[in-house]
Amino acid sequence: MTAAQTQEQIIAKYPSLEGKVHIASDLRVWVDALPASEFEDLLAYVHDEMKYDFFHLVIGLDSGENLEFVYILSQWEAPADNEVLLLLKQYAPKSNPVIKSVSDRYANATWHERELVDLLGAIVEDLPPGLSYPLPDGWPEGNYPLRKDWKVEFFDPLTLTYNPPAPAEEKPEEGGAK
Amino acid sequence: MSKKVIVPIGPQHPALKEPACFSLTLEGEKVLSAVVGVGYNHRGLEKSCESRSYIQSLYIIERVCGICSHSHSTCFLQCAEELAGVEITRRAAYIRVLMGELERLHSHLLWLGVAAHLIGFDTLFCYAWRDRELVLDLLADLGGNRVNYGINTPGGVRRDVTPEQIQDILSTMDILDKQLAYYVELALGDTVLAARLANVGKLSKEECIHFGAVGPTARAAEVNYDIRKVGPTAAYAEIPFNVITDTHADVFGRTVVRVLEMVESVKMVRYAVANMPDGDILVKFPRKVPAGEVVSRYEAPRGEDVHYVKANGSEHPERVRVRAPSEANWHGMAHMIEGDYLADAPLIIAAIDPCYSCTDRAFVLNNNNTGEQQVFDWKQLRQYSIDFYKKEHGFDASKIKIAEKKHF
Amino acid sequence: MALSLFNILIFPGFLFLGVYSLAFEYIDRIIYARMQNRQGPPWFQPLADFLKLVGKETIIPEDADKNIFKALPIFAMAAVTAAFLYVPITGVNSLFPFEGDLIVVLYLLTIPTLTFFLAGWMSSSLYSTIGAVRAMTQLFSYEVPLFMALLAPAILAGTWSLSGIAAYYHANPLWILVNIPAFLVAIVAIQGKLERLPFDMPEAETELCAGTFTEYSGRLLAIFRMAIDAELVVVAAIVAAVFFPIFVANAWLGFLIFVIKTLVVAFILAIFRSVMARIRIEQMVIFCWKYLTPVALLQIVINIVIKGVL
Amino acid sequence: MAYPGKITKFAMGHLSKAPATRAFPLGELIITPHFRGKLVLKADDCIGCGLCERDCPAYAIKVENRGTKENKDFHVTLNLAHCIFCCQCMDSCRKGCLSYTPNVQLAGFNKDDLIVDLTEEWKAAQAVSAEEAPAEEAAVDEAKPEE
Repeated sequence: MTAAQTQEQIIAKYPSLEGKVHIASDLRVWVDALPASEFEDLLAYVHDEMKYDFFHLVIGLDSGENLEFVYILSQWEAPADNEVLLLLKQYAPKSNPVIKSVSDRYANATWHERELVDLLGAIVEDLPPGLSYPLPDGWPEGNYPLRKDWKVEFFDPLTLTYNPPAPAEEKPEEGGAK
Repeated sequence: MSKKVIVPIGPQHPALKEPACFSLTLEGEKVLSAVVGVGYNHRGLEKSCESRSYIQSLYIIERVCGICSHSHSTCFLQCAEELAGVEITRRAAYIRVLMGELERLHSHLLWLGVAAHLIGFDTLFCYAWRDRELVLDLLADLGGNRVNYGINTPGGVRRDVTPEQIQDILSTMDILDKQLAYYVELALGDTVLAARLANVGKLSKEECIHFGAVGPTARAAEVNYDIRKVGPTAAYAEIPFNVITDTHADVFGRTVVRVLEMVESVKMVRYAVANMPDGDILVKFPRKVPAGEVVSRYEAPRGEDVHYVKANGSEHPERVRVRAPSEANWHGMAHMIEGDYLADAPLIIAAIDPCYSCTDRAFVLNNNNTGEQQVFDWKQLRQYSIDFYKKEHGFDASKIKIAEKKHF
Repeated sequence: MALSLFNILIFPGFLFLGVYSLAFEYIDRIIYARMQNRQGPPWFQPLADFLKLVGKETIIPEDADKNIFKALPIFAMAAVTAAFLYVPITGVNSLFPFEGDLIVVLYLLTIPTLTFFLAGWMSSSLYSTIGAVRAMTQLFSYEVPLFMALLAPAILAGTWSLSGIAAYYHANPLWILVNIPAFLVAIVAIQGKLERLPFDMPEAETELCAGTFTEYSGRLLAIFRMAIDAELVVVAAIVAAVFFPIFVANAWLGFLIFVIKTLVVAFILAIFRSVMARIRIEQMVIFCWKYLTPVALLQIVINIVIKGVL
Repeated sequence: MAYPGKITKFAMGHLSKAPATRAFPLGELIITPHFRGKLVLKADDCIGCGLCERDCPAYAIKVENRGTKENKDFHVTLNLAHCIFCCQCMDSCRKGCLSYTPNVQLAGFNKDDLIVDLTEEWKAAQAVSAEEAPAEEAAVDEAKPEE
């Protein structure tokens, strides 16, 4: 399936997505961020009907108000060259970042979703039980390193506590791991 | 009598030189179930990229993995260059492919050695690593370092290939050709090796799809999937090569795939050297990259490498996500180990050519609950050993003089 | 009396065995290294390793029985040293030959394996326990072919004494050609006895850390290592005495021939070790019972028939 | 044909060959001339722009002005413990005053030894070469600062 066909097929099924499906560089189809409820529908269609059955990964993003999740999918029975990647997005508000696990459709999604839980504080429903990944045991609750407001220099690795300065104080300029 | 024992392999174990924990439930020598625990060594690469410029991030990304450093840096740069709308010159693309294939050679030779060592075949291990040195010497000469070559830069490559280096490459390839022919013969023809490798760590084609396996692991199960073909980047579209697949779907198949892939890589290196176009190696790359997001893929020696870069128009990337090939192959690990023997577990783990540094990339942590670290420096260490010998053996070692190292 | 004491303690007893086993380890390691195109250790490396281990702190696990834990390496070393006294060195005769010493030697050589098992079991650590069980499983598979491979020449010689066997084949050197299958079986089984590749499952380092010796350290481990080296010498000496019937009356020349013969055995063992991958324990059991034992049995049958015909 | 111990002949052949490894501290250390080792600075050309510091991914190189605003005295210090030998600073430097040497044996017993002042090092090297070099070259070196 070429990128154009993929775009057509998605828009044909979901007319409301008109203008939200972009083709970038011939081999990538991006779909703009959708709320969790719409996303579930689209994913089911894409997986079951369009046979986008190979899951590459899910990327968590902090986009200010919301957390965004980018799902990279492709077709297993793709032509031997020039494979199209379909990139779906969903978002959830930071105040209640609940998404549904896709591990029922894509078995290899579990670890990537655990990473979302640990690093971004997403709440993934129906995630199969297992070890936490990738942060260590005893990691303090409420510390999500990949969120933009979490700064590494305020974290004390010896006591495992996060000590942000009082809001009035000026933030230190220097950043990054030393 | 069926007494079950849980054997931990890792985080510290002689078979795994890197931290990961596999809890194997054994019945006799058979593995009933396996729990894979990774994430022991987080380095915060993705987070630290966010506070660094693209040039700085490149070197961070290059150090995601020591073995496939070129793959990671190339993949990251493909993202950055697509975002900035920069197209690299053909010569630069060829040099990237040349480095990529040399890297594949050294990675696969490394794997062959490690796998041989894990089944106690140290002789093969020594030969494979000896031949790997030849490739590393080439890489050091071309790039400037043995593993993190640092040849990539935004907009092209940093070093050109000189005619003398081409001569070196060709003569090394001649030696490797001979050695590889021997390894092919050995891998296919040694019964003891075959007895250890065959029917171990089975992962069928359907399971490969189910668990999302990539690279030689998948290709060993007849999955014709190679990013160099399905989504060619750099100069891969111009260079002819065959995708190697195998029908065994076990560790033996993975060995065969890797060994034959090396033969293929040698051909590709020869082709790249012979057909290298003239021209510049570098185009100008802006410091500030326009906003946008890009996903890029590259066939690392271990499989498909996916990078995602989101730019916000500033000097720093907004978000970088690295999906290293090992991370994709971990999912099927527990399934592969279950039902096999304990003796095979390290081999199965090694057969995906796992890279723990690729898998663990998220955060710097010094998990020391006491809050006190005792790191001995040289003098304290010496004092400690002198005290120890005095106490235990009544032997005063403090009189022994130690030659001080001369500094350059 | 004084001479006996000298024989037991210095030559060819304890001290010589120690020095010679270190030299043997060096030879084994250097051949192994050179086959792998490596530099290999310097000549003093085995001694340096031994001294280093002796100087290290000895750690005993809390759950282990301290006395047995400490005694086991000494048992192993003692058994091997005792076995060495019945092996011919300078000539046809060993130090204290008697009818039936072959059986005694073989049983004395089983003791180290038993101590390995006990050492692993007593350490009460997971890896040691698995290694111990593997050592035991392995014992049951190689011991039978090894015994039969050594008993077959004895049947032909009509004596159960190592010195007697040596003397017989010295007198009738051509009969040794009959024993070639037994020699091959013995060489393979010895690899199992010495826990060397391809049969080093009890201490397969990439699976079980150090297997039975995981919890051993310091001077206890040093003695164990020494016992293993000495076992290599003793086994090589037995093979040399039984299968290489070249002896001379002159003691010094005899000793030289002994050294050459054992070095040949060491060379063969080192090659064997270099070219094989470690096989799995169940593969080893199958191999030993399916191939080695029948060959050894066949050898015994052949020898009995020949003996009857003679 | 498949049989066990297939490597035997090949391995036996190596008994007569010279080993591929070397006993490290003895013998020669062979390093390709393109190998990126410790950095050296040509301090005269340095204008203290700080581009190297800006692009260093490991924050290993530091440029500081120890003189006054009018009479500038730039010192470039390199923390060898942080340096990852990527030599990006070399590429970033507009004046081309940084270069690498094949010197890779940099380990020491003391952490403080690892922080080196490249400017001082260059000056010391200049002083040594001025002593050793014939008078002509020394004259050329002395002529430079006056320009």
